[in-house]
Amino acid sequence: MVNPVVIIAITLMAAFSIGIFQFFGKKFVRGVFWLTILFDFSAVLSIAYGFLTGKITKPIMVKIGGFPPPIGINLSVDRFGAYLAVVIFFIGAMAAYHWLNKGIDDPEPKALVLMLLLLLGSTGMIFTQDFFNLFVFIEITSIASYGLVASNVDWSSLEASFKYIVIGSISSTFVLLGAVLLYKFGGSLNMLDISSKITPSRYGGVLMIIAIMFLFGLLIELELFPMNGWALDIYQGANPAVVAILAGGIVKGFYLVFVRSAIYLKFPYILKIGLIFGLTTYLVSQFFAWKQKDIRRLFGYSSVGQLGLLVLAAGFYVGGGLQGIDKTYMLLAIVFFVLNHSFSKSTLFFITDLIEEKDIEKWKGVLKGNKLLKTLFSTSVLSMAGAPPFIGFWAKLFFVLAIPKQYFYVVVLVLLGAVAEIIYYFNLYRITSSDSENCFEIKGSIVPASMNTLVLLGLSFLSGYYFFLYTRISVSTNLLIMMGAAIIIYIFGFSRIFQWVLSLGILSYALYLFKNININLQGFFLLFILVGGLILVFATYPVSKKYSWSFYPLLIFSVLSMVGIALAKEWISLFIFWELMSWSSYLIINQGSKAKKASWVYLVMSAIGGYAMLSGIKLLTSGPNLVPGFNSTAMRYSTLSAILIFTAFLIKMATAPVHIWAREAYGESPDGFTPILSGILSKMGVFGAILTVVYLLPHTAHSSVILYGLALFGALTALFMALFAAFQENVKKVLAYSSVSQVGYILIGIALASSLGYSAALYHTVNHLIFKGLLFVAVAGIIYRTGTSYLPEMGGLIRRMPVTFLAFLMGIITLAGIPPLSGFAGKWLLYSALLEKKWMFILLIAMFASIVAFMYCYKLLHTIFLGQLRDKYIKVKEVPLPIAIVELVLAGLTMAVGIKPSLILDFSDKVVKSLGFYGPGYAYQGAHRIVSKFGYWNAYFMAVFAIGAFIIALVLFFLVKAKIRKVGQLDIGYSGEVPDSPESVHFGYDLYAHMRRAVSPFISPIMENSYKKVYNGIAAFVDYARRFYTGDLNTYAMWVIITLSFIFYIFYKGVF
Amino acid sequence: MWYKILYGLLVVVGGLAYGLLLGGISRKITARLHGRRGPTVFQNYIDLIKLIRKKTAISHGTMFFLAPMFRLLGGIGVLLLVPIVTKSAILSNFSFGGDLIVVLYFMVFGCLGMALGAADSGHPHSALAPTRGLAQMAGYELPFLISVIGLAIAHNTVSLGTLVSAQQGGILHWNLFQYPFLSIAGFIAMLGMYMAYPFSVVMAPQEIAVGPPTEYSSTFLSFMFTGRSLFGVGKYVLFMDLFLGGATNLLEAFVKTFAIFLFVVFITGVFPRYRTEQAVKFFWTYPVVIGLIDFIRIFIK
Amino acid sequence: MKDNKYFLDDRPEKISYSEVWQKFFNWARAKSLWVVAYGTGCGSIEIPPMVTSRFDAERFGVSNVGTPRQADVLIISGYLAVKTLKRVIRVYEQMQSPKYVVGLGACTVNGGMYYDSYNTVNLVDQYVPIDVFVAGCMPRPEAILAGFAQLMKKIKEGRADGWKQYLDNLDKYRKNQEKVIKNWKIPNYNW
Amino acid sequence: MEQTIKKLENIFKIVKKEKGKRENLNILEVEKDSLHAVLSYLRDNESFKHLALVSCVDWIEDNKFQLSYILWSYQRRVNLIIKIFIDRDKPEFKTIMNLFPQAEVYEREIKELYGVNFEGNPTQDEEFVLEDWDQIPPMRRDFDTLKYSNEMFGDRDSEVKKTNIRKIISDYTDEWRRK
Amino acid sequence: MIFFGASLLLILIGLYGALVKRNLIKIIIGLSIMDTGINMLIISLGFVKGGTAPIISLKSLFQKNSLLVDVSKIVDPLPQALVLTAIVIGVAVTAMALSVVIRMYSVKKSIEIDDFKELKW
Repeated sequence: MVNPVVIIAITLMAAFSIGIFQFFGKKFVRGVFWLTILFDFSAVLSIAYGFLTGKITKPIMVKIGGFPPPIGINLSVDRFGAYLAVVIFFIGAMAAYHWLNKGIDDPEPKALVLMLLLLLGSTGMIFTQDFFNLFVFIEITSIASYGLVASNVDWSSLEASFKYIVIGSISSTFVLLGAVLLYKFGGSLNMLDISSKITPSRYGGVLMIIAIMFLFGLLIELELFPMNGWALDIYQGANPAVVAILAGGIVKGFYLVFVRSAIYLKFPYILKIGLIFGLTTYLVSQFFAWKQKDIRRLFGYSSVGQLGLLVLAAGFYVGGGLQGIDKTYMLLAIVFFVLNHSFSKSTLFFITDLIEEKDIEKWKGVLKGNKLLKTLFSTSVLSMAGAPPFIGFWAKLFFVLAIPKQYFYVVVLVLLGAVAEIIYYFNLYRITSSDSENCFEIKGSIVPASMNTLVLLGLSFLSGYYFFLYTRISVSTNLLIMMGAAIIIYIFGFSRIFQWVLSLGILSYALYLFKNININLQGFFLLFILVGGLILVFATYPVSKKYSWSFYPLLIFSVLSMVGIALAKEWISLFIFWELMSWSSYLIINQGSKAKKASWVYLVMSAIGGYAMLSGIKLLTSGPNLVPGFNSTAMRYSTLSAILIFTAFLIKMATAPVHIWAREAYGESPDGFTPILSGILSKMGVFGAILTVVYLLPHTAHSSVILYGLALFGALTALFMALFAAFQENVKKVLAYSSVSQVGYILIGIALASSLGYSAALYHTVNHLIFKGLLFVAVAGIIYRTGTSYLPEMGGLIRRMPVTFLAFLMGIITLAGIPPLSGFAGKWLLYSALLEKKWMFILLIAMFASIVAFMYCYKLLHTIFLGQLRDKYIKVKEVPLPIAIVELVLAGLTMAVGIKPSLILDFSDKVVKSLGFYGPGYAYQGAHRIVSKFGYWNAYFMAVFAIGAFIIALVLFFLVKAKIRKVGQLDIGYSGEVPDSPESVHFGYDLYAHMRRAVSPFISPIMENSYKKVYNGIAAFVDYARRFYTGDLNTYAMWVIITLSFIFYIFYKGVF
Repeated sequence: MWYKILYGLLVVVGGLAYGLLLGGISRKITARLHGRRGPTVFQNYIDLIKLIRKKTAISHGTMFFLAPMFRLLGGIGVLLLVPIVTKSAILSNFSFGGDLIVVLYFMVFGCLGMALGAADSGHPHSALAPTRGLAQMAGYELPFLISVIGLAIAHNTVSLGTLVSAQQGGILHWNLFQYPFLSIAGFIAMLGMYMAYPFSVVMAPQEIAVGPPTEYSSTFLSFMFTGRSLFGVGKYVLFMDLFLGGATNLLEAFVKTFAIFLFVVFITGVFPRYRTEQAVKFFWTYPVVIGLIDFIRIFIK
Repeated sequence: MKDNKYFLDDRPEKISYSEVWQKFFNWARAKSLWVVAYGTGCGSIEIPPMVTSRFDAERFGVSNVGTPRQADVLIISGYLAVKTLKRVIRVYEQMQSPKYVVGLGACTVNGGMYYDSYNTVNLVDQYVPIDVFVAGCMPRPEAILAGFAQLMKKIKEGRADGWKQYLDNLDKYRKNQEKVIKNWKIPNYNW
Repeated sequence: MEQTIKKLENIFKIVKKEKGKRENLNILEVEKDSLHAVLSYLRDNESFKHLALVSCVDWIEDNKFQLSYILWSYQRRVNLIIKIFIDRDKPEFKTIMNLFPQAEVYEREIKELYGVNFEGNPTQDEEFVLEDWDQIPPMRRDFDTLKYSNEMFGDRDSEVKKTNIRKIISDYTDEWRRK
Repeated sequence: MIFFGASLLLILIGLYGALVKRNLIKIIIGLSIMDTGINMLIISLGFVKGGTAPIISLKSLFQKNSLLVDVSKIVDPLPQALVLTAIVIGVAVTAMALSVVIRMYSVKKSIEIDDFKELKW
């Protein structure tokens, strides 16, 4: 352990002796510099290690000059100071390394001096216990940063520097004023001393003014909203290495000083400051960043927003009246926020320097080539945007959980800001991951960014560990281990077949682990996910070659997170895995070559859903119980919370008003993933919806109205999506709408909340997996062979792919619900359930929707398989073997279930009983005869009847048939003309043009357009409001004074 | 069970004879409406015999080959799943409790099969016709479903047998008089179901050749012909069961189905053709509004 | 058509013709004639009146179909250019046996008033077997009906076997056809 | 109309003026080199925006082909025929597609039936109405259709005596020309 | 009290200069004035009317009846120590600002704020 004074002294000495050392040459100077940094870092690390392991328990107090504290200046290193110093020195070292290896603008020794001074100043600022000394260190830091900011080759850094100087001077004026006035009126400069003399009752009058002045000086440095124009200019104009250390380290020092001063001064209105300035800063900068074109300024907005959030958190931590576990959560939230921001943001700034491109649009395709860079960038962006399992996610979660319930609006606003953050961050990600001809070369060393990311990853695991430790949520260790295994798959990126086999292995192992699970709701879905996942992942191999090496790890990750959802016992853990699923599926969808925009919409909708769920969960918490289980309800809020939680599930199911993401995301996602997206992932919405209806809705006041509304939504979804599907020209988009439409039926079943309804919903869930998995897998194979998903380009493939056609036909028959196969039983159950409740209008719409569905069923069969075969497909082969196997397995399943529905219904019965209903509302007779109140349905008889009648017809035909000649493809009665090419006689484009004339008002994308209008409206507004930052120094300074006056006004008059 | 199958075959044969005869009568009546003499009422029999005894036939592929069988299967299915004479062990066929939904879906079976076969022939007209048919189906099914669901809720059953027995006891107990508006909607929908004028845009002779079976010939065509006749009879019986109180003996069944048949023929004989979207719009406005009157009455009750 | 991926290239087999109820079936064939009218020339305008109220061919079981696949009778209505002949041959070959051809007007008999035209085929029965000629320029619908009556008579008696002759003497017909149609672009055997 | 013709006369050399059989029909013969200029003038300055037809006449006796360009003015409701003569042994002329794009089809027809080659017309060698024609162009008067018909399509042994109608017509026209 | 008021006045004048002036040099002058004001304020905080310097001189040690200086008459020495630091820092900031302005002038040949509004929005 090293005396903290030594750190400061040695750094100071080294800094000023560099001027002499430069005569020995550049290398020598660098050596001295690195030695100093190394020494400092190891020193603070040893102290921090001492705190971490518990060897040091009390803050280290150092007297200077032998005077005892109230009289002499002293330093105090506490836990957080030490940690922060480690972070600052680490990032400082990384920034210095980055800068020195940049190669083009080698910093002169002066810059190294300034760098050392900067680190020294900020360390001193953290350590000092004296208000005036604090001012001195602040000034050292500021002057060093003025110089460093000005040191960029770009002349605009001078402008930034000058703005910084002026605002910084004003700020330090206030700090100094506060400090000396404190001395005058408080009688001491020592923090502890003053703290002991101040009681909150003394506030009012002079002390209030002084405290406000002092804290206000620090607030300016913390870049809060109306007075942060200069900070954004620095982010934009200065050298990224300097910005990285400023944003990643120094500002955090100011933050610590601010929080500490507020505590010592016992300032009573710190929460109000947080709520007014912190929250405003957070929201405003998250929205202002939407239309930002300069990437560094965009990150600047993000940094400013994070600082606002931190100030808000500090407000809650210091003045929010938190006690016990809440306080611990908030502290952890703050620590995680700080760490997340420091490491992610500095990485991002390093990367901006490596690419050297400022305009966002020019970042197009940056990440295409470089695997490492892509990993670093994605990790940082994901962590910044709060994606699990990165540290930002846990910070946000702790934060939301810790906020007292009466501040629910804060939760809503913060989550709103988080959505806004996702919007612009992933707009950026969309641009960077899209295809482009641009060629980029990395200028500089990638080591600092990698080191940062490594630390970030380690911290992410640590923070996740802490989360589970503190919340006492139990998570299946097996599951986590298997998720870890996904990383191993990631490493095997060079061999696709290895990845495939490993993925299958993991899924089979999971199935083996959970083989004895109870068949209740969770167990049912668990088996559903694993069996379905295994079958569908089996089919992915041939098509996976088109996609990135991270396809399989993410696939396994998303499937396993679905398992996590099914295994969840509390709402919070459900939320965690829900987010994991959303993010990993987003990353997979994003791999589709045209899916960039689509996946962005999907992510934003998912985020809205996820955060709605989180705020709903927040409402469910009561008192000390911050992790509500499924059974816990806080009666007062339960209607709202049920609706909020339901929003998430509805969005995932893509029902009527929130369906806008579905078409593009399904249509453009990787072909191997679409079956899983449609067959399993959207069923997680079903799972959640059942949970909500069973556990939450019974406690609400208007449950029957809500349920009827849900059923209506479901029915309208089923109808309109079926109608939309008929007018799509892309096979996957047809199936996308079809999926959504089918999920609408399931929603009706859930909303019925009767045993028959649940049976129908569960049956249809499995059935939908069977036939939609079959259809999507077959389509994946077809696209793989033909290379197109555009329907008018296909046709006649029955001649080349008979097996696929057979399977596809069975899938379509099941989809349409035509008797002998398994589709009909689901329809029958659903209609019986509706009849039982006498929901006539829902029944009418649902049945009508199934009629409308025939339109797209025929369209799919015809345009893909029938009609004329094109010349270019004359040599097309049958789909690859894995896909063919999966097709046949699923086709066999639909046939088996069609004859014997009890294969599924046995399971769903158990689920319905475990949900607390007396029985399924129907009875069996001999495993294939279902009897309900209204009649019965004998699947076996129907199958025998249909097959028998078919055989009779066939026999009859062969008895009387004429001499049959199979003619050629183009040999059609064509008015005596000889068709010249298959294309000229193939009818495949816009099959329902005539229908469009009848239904055109209904099929215009009203919802999509209105969402787009809202988005564009907000974007245009924030784009205009951004002009608040005029770039004029006087205006910036003026806003500082105006804000000060505002603060004085509201606090003095007690308006707020 | 075996005797049921035997009688089932007999019903199919009888239904075919009746269906062909009705077709012939329809041609005769239409001719008379046009001021012509028209063919004999047995013309359809002759046509069928000729088609069966054609010497050659062509095939375009597997689906093309199987489609007539599906069509026939659909016809047989519909005919055998609706009870012709209720409470008769033989002539209630294979109907069972819950058959209404099954029949609704089985009706699609034959159409879908034919559509697939037509599409497989590779003739653009054949492919075009089913899209018109499906669009029109989306039109007429709405009023039809309104009437069917209305009746099912009103009588609390999805069994045709129960529906029929609920209408026994006098002519005023028929759904035609109990729920007149539902019946009107249902019968208008039936016109669309027959795909004859004014809703004949599917076949649309002289416009898209002869619609789906453009490429079909000889034996294949004879099967389609048979299936269509059976299908027609099945639908007449279905509507008889739904609205006209079913039948207690065979004679009554003949009379009632013939009455429905005459209704259809007299409408189709005099109207020109709707375009697809006109037909759809028509179905979605007048019959729906009419049907909803009774539907809401049942809903409130 | 040598390189043939769209069309069948097998020569159709000859059909042996023996039935148990020969007469009955011939009667049925005669009573149910489905006509595809190929409007080659001015005669096509005479066919619509044939099925309207005044003449009403349907009372004899004669009715129109829109596709050669289902048709029994092909009406060649009027003069036949070489270009049209190709189409007629194709339509004829796409019809299913038994099939009959009725030639309307003088032009089908010997070229009529276009006997010396450079593009009107003079003797249609060299190229497709014609069962009944209806003379006239143009024949009135009554005449056409009379022609149909003649055709029915022939069918009933089993004498309308043009389709069989066509199959039996396919080479001869083909030779005649290829003489006129110099560049034989239509598929060889396509019914 | 007279004014127009006068104006034309001032600018171009009019070989011959004729009055048509109708009131609103005028026929002008111009030199073949000035045809494009004449047509362009008429189109742009005299409202003859519409090219109704391009036709050809075989004057076998004079060893000439006559090309007639029939124009129509929507405003004045008059027809104007501009005709030129080209050498029958060397049946070549320039296309007027640059003035009237629709002339493409007319010229294609003339090429097929008379064998006049229009330089600059990209589609003139495609088949127009005849398929696989291997004789001399059939509308040339030196083409004997009866002979061709007899050779090609044969003849039924019948009582009808075939006469060469073409011969009769040409005799008649000769007589008419002589008058 | 006069010192107090005067120093506050100086701070406000300096602030006014920094807020309103469009010339970079004038802004720096404003900042300097502000510094001076604060320095005066610091001094004035320790001022005691009629007090003496907080120096215990050697001579006073030998005087019998006043071994120690009258403590209530001593001016507070701490603000004086502070002000020295503050002055140094103020000078450093001014120097830094001026050097930046020199560089800015060499780039754009102007020291008007209106020419330095590139970074915005």
